Amino acid sequence: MTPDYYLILAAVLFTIGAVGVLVRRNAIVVFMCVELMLNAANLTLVTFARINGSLDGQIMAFFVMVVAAAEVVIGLAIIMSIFRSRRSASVDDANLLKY
Amino acid sequence: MDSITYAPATGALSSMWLLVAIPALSATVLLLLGRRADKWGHWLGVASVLASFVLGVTYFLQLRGIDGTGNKSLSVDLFEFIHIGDLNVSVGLLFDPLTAVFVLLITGVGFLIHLYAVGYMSHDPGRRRFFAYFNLFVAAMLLLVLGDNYVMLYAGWEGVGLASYLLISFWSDRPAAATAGKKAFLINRVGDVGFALAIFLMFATFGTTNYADVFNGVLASEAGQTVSAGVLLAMGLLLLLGACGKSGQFPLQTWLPDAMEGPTPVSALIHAATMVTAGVYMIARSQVIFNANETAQTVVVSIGALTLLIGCVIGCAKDGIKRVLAYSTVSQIGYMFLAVGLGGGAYALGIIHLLAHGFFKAGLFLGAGSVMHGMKDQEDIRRFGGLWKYMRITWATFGLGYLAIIGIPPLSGFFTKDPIILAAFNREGWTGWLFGSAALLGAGLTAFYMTRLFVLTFHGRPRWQKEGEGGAHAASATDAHGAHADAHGAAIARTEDGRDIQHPHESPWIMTVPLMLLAVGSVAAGWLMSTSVVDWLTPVFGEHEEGHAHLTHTQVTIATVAVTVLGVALGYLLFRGGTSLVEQPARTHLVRAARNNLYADRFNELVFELPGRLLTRALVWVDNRGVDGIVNGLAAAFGGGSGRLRRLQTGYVRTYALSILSGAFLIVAALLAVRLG
Amino acid sequence: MNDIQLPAIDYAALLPMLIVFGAACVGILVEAFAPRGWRFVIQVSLTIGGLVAGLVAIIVNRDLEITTIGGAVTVDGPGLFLQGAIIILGIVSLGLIAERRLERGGPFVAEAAHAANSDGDKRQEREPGATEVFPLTLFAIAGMMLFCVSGDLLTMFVALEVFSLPLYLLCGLARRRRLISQEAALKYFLLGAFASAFFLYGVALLYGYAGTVSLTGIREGVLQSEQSGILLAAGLALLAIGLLFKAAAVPFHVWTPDVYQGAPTPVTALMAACTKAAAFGGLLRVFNVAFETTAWDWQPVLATVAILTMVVGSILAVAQTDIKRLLAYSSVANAGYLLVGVVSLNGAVGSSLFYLIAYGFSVLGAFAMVTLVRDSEGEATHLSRWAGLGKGSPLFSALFTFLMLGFAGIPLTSGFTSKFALFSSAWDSDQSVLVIVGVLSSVVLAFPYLKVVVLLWLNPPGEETPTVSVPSMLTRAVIFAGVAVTFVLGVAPSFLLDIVADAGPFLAK
Amino acid sequence: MSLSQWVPLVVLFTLATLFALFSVTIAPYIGPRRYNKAKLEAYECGIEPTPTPPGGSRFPVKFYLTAMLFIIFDIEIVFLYPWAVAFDSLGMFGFVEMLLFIVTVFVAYTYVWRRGGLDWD
Repeated sequence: MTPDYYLILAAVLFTIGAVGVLVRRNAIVVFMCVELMLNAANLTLVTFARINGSLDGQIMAFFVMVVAAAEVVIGLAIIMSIFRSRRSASVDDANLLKY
Repeated sequence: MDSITYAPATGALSSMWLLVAIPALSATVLLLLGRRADKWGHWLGVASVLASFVLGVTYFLQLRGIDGTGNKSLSVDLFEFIHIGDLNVSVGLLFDPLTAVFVLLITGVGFLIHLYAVGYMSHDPGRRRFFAYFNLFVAAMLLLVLGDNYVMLYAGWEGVGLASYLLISFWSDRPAAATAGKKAFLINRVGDVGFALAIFLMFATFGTTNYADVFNGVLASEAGQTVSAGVLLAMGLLLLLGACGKSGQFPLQTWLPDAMEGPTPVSALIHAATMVTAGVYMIARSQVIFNANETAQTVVVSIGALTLLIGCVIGCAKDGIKRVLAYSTVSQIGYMFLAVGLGGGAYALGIIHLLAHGFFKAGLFLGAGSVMHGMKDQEDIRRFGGLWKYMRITWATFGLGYLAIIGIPPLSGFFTKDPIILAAFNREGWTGWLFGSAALLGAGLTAFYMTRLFVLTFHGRPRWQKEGEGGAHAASATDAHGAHADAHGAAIARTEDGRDIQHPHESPWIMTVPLMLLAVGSVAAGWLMSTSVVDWLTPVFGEHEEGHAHLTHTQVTIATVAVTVLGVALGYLLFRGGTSLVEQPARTHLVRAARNNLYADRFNELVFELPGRLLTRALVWVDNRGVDGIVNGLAAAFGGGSGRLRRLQTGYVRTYALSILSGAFLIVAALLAVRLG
Repeated sequence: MNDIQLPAIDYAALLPMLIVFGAACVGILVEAFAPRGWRFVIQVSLTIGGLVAGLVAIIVNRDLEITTIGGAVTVDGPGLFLQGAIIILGIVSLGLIAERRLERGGPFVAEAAHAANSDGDKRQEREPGATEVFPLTLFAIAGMMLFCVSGDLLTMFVALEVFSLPLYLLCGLARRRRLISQEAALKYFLLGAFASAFFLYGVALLYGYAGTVSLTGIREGVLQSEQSGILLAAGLALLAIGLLFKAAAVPFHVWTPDVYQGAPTPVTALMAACTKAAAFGGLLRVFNVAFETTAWDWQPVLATVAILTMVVGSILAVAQTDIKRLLAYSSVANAGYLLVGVVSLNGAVGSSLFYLIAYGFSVLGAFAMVTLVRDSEGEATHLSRWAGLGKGSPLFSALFTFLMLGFAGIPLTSGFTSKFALFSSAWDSDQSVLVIVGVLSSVVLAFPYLKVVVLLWLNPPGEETPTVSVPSMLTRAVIFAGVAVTFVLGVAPSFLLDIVADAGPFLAK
Repeated sequence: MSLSQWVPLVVLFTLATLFALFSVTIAPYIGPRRYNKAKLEAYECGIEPTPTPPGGSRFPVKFYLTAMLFIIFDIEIVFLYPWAVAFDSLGMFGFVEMLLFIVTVFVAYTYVWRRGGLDWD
């Protein structure tokens, strides 16, 4: 099995994530889609590490995971605080700032 | 022409930065001290300009002391302003004969007008602020003429624009003043774009913005064809765009008449004598660039000729005393553009006309201010008449200015305008006839509308007395008045009933003394200028070469004087009996009483006025709708486009994400296309 | 397994960042252990002390040019300059963050998680605000510093997140108008995370292309790689998107107006000055070091983005009715001008750096003045409320007018010198089209600034004109710094231009 | 890697963007806006999540806080694995660096501990 398929899978995941950000309304789900995109990037990194025969890509994946986790925590905190104020986690309801 | 070098300044001249620093310092002090300086601030303002004037005279004398062969262009490098990569702009000043005459004009006339303003603004609560801006203007204007590179010129350029904007909207509670200020600023910015691009182009072509290096580059390229003619043309036209914006030339002229909403000393100093001539200065200073490209010169001449005619014709149609003078300024600057566009010896002619104009136009504006001061800020010449009995000094000085501007010998306008007309006629080819005729026609029109202005204001039946015909007049007078009276807040109450205007009075000495001095200047300067100043300017513009001649000097002089006299006669005949007010008298016996005049009027109307009026109306329409329309339309387009685009910012995160994703998609696609295509 | 080569670490080169990170960690310990009443004083002195120490370390390092920790960090002239710029601008904006006189307890709230207008929220209304903002600011600043000297894309990504995450939080901590503050935080966070995912995917593709993520490695990889050019193009594009998002370039600017308006004004100021410097530091480094050799490919694309940014930013600024939104769009337009510098590559690095400093100080001054106009609801940012302020508060209005004139690029202000320097070096690098568009758009952009000036001086005051509050020395110092630098750089910019010129090009070895 | 393999990807990306563009633009116009409880639930599976506390449908915020703290401290461990694997070759240098790393994590931990993040009540 060639590693290329992993690359294609990653690209598909990335696209699904990007589209998900656009079409979902729940902030948590939107955020999960972003995580999907990050993980697609991770998969790409690891695959290229395999193709290139170097470890760098895998180490990078570690860093990305940690950063992503930190992002999750920050994101959850923000979403939670906005949910407590508005009783809604829909991104479409956060619409006071415009024009 | 040989290459251009500037000698380092020595002696007193090495301190020429003081010229700019003194008024700038005074402006800072006045602004920073705030109300604490209210009592004496105006005298500080006057003193700083006087100090600059004295310095200017000192420098002038030093420059004169250099004998014939010595380098009369002295520069001093103060400090490095911007140095990045190849770009090196220093704060450097240049004092050469051209600068010298400008410095004397700015500080001399500026001093007189400052003095006048002490009286004129005496009732205004914002007098200190006014003087601060006024000093700021003088500093910026001096920087403009003293700079030894285009960036300095640009800095002064923007500075005078800013001061002009502040001063036009000085009485900011008047909507008209605020609008006029905004308009002036915006139209000037349009011109500034041209100027800025010209500077970038210069830098890209010659790697410098110093006058000497740029000019030498142009000269070298003429010899070696290193710089394409297109680049030089673009440079010239971009500079010209800037000059047109600042000097109120076609098609950017509309802001200048509106700028009269500012206090009269401002109109006199900034919008007549000095700032609006900055465009002429720039073109004269950049003569090397314009000389190198004939097309650019032709464009300058055409714009000058066109503008001078537009200004004259519209001037005939306006009734506000300052409006007429404003259009006459537009038209006179047209003459100057015409002159500097002609090139060669005509540069000096443009400059001397500029100087003469500085004197008589400042005098005329101050005279107009004096009239308005005595007439409780009435501005409509149809409501004046017979004022000569009440304000003799104003009448006499205004009269001298009037004779000077229309070019009656031996006053200054004759000596300066006449050679320009001659030079225009003697341009090569058929264009010489065209531009010459335009200039000649302009002279006639100038005589006509200035006569109208003068006669209506000072002679004939007084039309400001109410004589019981009542309400309508008083009300409309108050209306016209109300918009202009805020400066003299106290005056409003007294003129509410329109009665007080029955006693016009002469202005105080502090206003009349400058008037008299300026009148002396208008009378005496002409002859002086046409000889010695032209010689004085020779080191800058080179020797005047006699070109080929369509007409001789005598022929042109006779033609000019004839046309002028014709204009005066026509104006006098038409308007000696006054003019109708907008509000036609309702009572029939008044109509009957006027009948004798009426036939004459109708005849005049058919034969002389109607075609003229149609043309005038058309031009006024173009002026208001055309250019203004484009400016306003552009503004509206930006505003509307902005308002509509704004709606794209829906506030929905998902729309934003869509924008980002689409942008991402486009960028990826574009890069792939570039990479693979 | 072979022995692992331990990377050489030049601690001197890292010292500025270590100091700031260290101060931030100490700040957290202070939060944990110091008594409540003391925290504010300790935090402010610790933060300022840390930043000043960092600045001193940078000045000591000024001639350093080194790549260290196995290529992760490249300390060079422009990098050090950017670090210094970020620290200085950070110190100045700290004056706004620490201001406690304008609003009882400061502009931040103790516990932002309380629902707006709930009982808990009312209780904390009069309490002093969270002092966690200081370590958060320090982390953000340290992240920005690292971002500017990253030698590889992974470090850059980590630094990007390190400075973004605290900013997301800071955005949501406003004491007043909590709902829009939280909304700003949510929008900034979701879109920021979205953009950083693009960035990361770009990094991954470039890794696949060049086999390394170090900037110099990619530069060499461009010449040698056997991989498909698609990987390079797509990777470069996605990478650029992440950077352009932070720089607020059209069409990635969409978050800017909302977040600038919703965030507490001190944070907006921090973002407008420091984040902009960091984002452009990153952009300049990436394009000058890694992709200089492929400039022909990306220059037209980036030039288009620059044109779009200048045009859209300036046109949209015209119709704004809120001063913070207006400044946001002006910041978008200014991003466009800076992009002109990026497109011009090495020729314009120096003038871009200068522009960042000049713009940073002006914008800090402007936002500092925005915090002063208040009514009972907090800051009154709607422009209609500013009408006629010149009557009652001439000094305020005069200073604000000066800053507006600076933004409009009138000579004798830094707005003129910086634009002039930037545009002339861009013109020199044959980007004349961009310069023309830039000059034209700056004319359009003069309208909104002028509108504000007219509003201040010429319009009659409204029914309830807000008052201009008297701030403490901190905000005064910020305003003074903003106005003074705007003036000094407008009159005598050469000293800074010399420094910028000495910084030289980015280290590309 | 050959170029042809990427073509489907580009096509997919195009289609996906077009689809997203289409659905986002069109949805407000044709889509009905009937929110129901299930739609607004966090995981949108269509069925109600099982145990909801009586009197309200939300978990106490403490659960979220604990979850967040767990995530952040848990994930730091990821750095310990490669260190442990290469411990021998890294030697003292690696040990010191890792100590420093743990100290920074510990700083965060003290903050959480002192500010009551670990207390349930």
